[in-house]
Amino acid sequence: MTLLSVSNLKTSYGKTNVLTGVSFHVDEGETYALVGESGSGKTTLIRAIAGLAPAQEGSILFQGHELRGLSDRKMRPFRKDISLMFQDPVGSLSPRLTVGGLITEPYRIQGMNNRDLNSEAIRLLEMVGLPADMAGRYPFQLSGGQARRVGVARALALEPKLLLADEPTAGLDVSVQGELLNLLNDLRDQLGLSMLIITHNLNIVRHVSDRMGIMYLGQLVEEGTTEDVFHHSKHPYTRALLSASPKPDPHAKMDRIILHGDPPSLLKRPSGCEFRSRCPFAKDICKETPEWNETHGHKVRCFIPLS
Amino acid sequence: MITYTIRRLALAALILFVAVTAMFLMIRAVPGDPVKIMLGPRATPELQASLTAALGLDQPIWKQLMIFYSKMMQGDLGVDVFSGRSVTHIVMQQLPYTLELIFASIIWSALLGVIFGAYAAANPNTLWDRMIAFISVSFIAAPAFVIALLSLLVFAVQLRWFPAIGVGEGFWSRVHHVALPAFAIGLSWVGYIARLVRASMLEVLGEHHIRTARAFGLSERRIIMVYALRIAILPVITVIGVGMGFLLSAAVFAEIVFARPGLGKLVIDSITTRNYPVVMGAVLVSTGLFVLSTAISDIVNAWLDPRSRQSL
Amino acid sequence: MTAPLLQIDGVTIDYNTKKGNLHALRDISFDVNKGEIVGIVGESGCGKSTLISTILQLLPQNAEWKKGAINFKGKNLITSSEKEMRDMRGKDISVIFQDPMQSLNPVITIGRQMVDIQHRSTSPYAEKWQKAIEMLSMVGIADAETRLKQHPFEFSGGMLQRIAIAMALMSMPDLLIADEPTTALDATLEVEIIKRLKDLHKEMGCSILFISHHLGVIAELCQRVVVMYAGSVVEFGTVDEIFFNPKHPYTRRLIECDPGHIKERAKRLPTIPGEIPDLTEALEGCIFQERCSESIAKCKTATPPLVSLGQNHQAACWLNHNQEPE
Amino acid sequence: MSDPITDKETKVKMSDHHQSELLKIVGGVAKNPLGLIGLIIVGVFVFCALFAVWIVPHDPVGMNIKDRLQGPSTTYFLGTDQLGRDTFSRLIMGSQVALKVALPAVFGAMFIGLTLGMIAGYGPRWLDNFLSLVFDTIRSFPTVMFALAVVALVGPSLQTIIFVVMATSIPIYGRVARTQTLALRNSEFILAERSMGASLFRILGIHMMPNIIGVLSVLAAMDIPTVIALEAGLSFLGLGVKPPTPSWGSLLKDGYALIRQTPWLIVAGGLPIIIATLGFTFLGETLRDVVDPRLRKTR
Repeated sequence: MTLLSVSNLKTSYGKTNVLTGVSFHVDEGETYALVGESGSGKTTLIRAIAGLAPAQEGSILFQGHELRGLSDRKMRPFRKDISLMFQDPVGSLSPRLTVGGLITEPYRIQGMNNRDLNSEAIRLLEMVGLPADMAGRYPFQLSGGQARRVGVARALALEPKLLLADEPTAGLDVSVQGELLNLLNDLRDQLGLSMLIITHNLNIVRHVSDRMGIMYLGQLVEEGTTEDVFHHSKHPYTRALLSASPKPDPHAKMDRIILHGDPPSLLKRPSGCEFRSRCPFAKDICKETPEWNETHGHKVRCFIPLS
Repeated sequence: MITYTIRRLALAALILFVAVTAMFLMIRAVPGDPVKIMLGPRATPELQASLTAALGLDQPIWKQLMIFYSKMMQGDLGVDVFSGRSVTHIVMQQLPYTLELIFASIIWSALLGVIFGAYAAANPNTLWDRMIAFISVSFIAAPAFVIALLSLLVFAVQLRWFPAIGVGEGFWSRVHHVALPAFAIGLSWVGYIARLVRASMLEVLGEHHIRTARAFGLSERRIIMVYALRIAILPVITVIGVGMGFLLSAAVFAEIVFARPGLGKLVIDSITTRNYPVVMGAVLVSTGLFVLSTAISDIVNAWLDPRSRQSL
Repeated sequence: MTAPLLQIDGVTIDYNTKKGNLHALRDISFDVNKGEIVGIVGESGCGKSTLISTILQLLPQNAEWKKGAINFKGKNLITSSEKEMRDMRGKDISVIFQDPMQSLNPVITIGRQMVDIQHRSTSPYAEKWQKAIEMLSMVGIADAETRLKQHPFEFSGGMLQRIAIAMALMSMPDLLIADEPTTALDATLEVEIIKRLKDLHKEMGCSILFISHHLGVIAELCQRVVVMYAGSVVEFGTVDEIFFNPKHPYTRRLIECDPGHIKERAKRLPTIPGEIPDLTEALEGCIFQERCSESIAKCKTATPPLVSLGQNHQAACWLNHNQEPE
Repeated sequence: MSDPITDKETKVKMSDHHQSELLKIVGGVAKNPLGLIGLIIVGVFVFCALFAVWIVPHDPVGMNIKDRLQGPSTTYFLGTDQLGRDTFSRLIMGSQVALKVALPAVFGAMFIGLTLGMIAGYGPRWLDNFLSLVFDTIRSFPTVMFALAVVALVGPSLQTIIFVVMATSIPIYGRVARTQTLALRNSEFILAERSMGASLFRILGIHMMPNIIGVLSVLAAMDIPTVIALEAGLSFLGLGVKPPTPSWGSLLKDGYALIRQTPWLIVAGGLPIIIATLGFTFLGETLRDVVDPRLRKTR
């Protein structure tokens, strides 16, 4: 059953349009990863879904309810089922509250403080593998890893149906990254959670997501199951991204696609296929705007997809 | 840069317009008939009627405002009820003395403040640095008019090193007369600027681009004087711009204590004689001076720091 | 074998902090030959930046040199005077820093800064301006003439990093130190910068000390690799030895944890449990033993020395000692 | 799932930190020598203001012409003024006026400035522009000039001074509160609260305000001396509290008139102002370091 379905979502700030019609869906219990570099609009997208950023056009259906344009008051009941995890682990914790207070903040906001909040706090700390005496600490006394776990505990306090995670492993060393991803995987299986993760790090996507989409300049350019996209990527940009993360192996063969030039600015978007200016395979036809072409679940927006 | 200057001056004009209108309405909103208050015991009905007409007080408020602004545009700030002389002339006659006092106090205090601040930043946490910090804090704490009174008592009355009254004729005599009041007003400013320069210099010296400059072997002098000062000086310029308002206030006291002519003394005297047009004129000119100085300091800042050009 | 360009021998640096003496670097030893690219791999808190500041002698006031020497072109940098060091900085040794947005003066134009760093050459201003234009086009920045008149905040991260490279290579240094130059950039930009560095290295033949926590980049770019953990060198060897025949548990775990290394989709990702030990407390035994799954009794008591295991490969771990080659 | 090493069950005490936080701050201030001096001076000042009526050796308004213009003696610690009134008693009573003006004016301005500043910083753009214009306009009047104009219109009194001082300091707090709110508005913890559906009041009251009140309270501690000086200044110009209520400013006014006869009135009127302002400034300085260590590096 489809939990979240986003169709033709458009956002713009003043004259710069950031998202130019994004469509995808996340099924129940599925983890969907959105991969894109800085300036691809992925943070704007996830914040639009969480109701923190305005979206001018398109629709965001959550279990059939339209969320786009809802006032804060009407949106509040849905906030129980959708929770957002932020990129900066310490920065997303209100500095003057203790960890115990932070974790039980969702209960207070949703007016569910008739229960014993202390025991809830201990339960949640337990769930993310933090000692109970952590509840008395303030955010500035936490390490990156610990703050990240408090963020997870807070996000899962009301057992949401959909967890939105903005760069969950940003700023973590490789050795600590694994710990957090394992925690997310365990909790997903325990609570039957659906997750939408956005990141620029392709390596972690392969181990966490069921389906994934590649974003470029506010548009999805390729989408499919993670295995499909990794082994048979079709869009030149995806292929460049995949080849761009060097393997820790000195003899790895280097059939790499190097993109020349910088991504065009959102102010003056190229006409037709917006990747045309950097694509090594660009042809005349690319001056037109490519539409989706789909082969059994694997979509790509390119006139001459790579084999 | 040019567009920024124009927009900043337009904002300054808007602020001045709103301030003057507020001032104008405030005077009109006061209960009681200003004319009767002004004339006091000499209020005969005919005198009252002619004065009301002269000041246009019988017109509706917004009409009065129109008249006021149209006259103000031609530099006419109304007429002094008692002496019949134009307010603009009176105020402009006193303005130079106040400006002389303010610039004298800014120059010595900003100079000393920057030197103290830069020295303290150059060798942090040394004995000198802590001493400068202590002195700056105590200077800031000393209110200008108390220092004025005490310095008058000690240096003028007791020791007679400095004249206690007047402005003096000729360059050196004027300097001799302005020295004590300028010292009194500027003193708290030395501490204020010293601390600001030290704090902002230390902060800039800690930034990454300074480390890059050092990694390229630039001389320490060049790094401090060009690479660090260009950024560290920005908050100081803003404070000096805003500071004009504080100095104007302090100048009022210094002019009274040292019996110097100037805007401050003019306002005090015209208040005791209830001479509203002159009060209005003097306050208007000093507000204009303050709004202009904040605008200039923002413009100088924008010229030195290209990033702030987009801020308007 | 000619003498190495840079030889770091037993360098030990402490920081005296409120909580006591922090042993930031302990017995660091490795060398860089002329024209060679040596990589330093280490996660946060391993002492990479302290090492760079020590080489450049730009240590903060609370840093205290304990022992060790750094020989660069036959001169010990630690005992050199500030004047001698300043002569070398930007001429013989230049640096590229991590965050391009922070490492250039925000209120001075790029052109002015590029001319300023040529302060040693006596050629006229116009010539220096021309050299700046040349260098910018060499790193692939179009219409350099107008670009020089702009300020850093008018450039993207990628562009600023290319400018930083141009500035660093302008004086044809003998040693270029690159402190995580691509960490703040996106992957596609990272590979482009790496490729450009490789080409410039071939063209100019300067040695490069490349610091990163990204194993893939090190594997692709460097000839020899130093692995650092919490302030000490745990392994040092050719890139093939390090990646295919790691002789220290930390290096092995580091390679295993790199998601790029894991071919198939893993249900549970490998991790290194625990955290970096507090370097202010007295440290005895091997620094990694708390988190090491293969630690033996001796690890707790004695600090393993950096021992050569042949074929240009050294490691500091007691496990290697009983199979030491004859 | 829980971490084996620290498995001991401890009662999570969501203890109320607030009063312990206050004690911590006072403790922190007392440790610093500057802070200690400040604390003592402010303590004496408040003590005099509160118990002035009881600790005054003579009747501050009681005149005895025969003892006029005496220097300091055992009976009149700081001598007498031209009407033979005891300067020392008038000085003690003067501290009452100073406090009566400073506290309501400063804390009133702080809270109004805080609310307006937060509204400007968090509200829609047009409201921000409007409030900023209001702040800039009020601020554009040089404080004393504005005070003189108002006093000229409504006549001198304690209420006028409090109104004038409060009006001119609201923009100072307003602007600082606005910039702090603007900086925090897009910070991730505020977005996190919004993403959980927190109401506007909860965001401003519980999450935004505690992070701003620290900076503002330091500003207030540093602003009290300026307010005391302003009140004394206005009384010195004869536009402050109406005689005979004793104020430090009126002491100086008499002193100025008799500067050639006796220096004691100026010394007696001037020194308490300087000492009181030193005390508050030292207190404000160390309060800044204790409340917000981040600010320390910019000291």
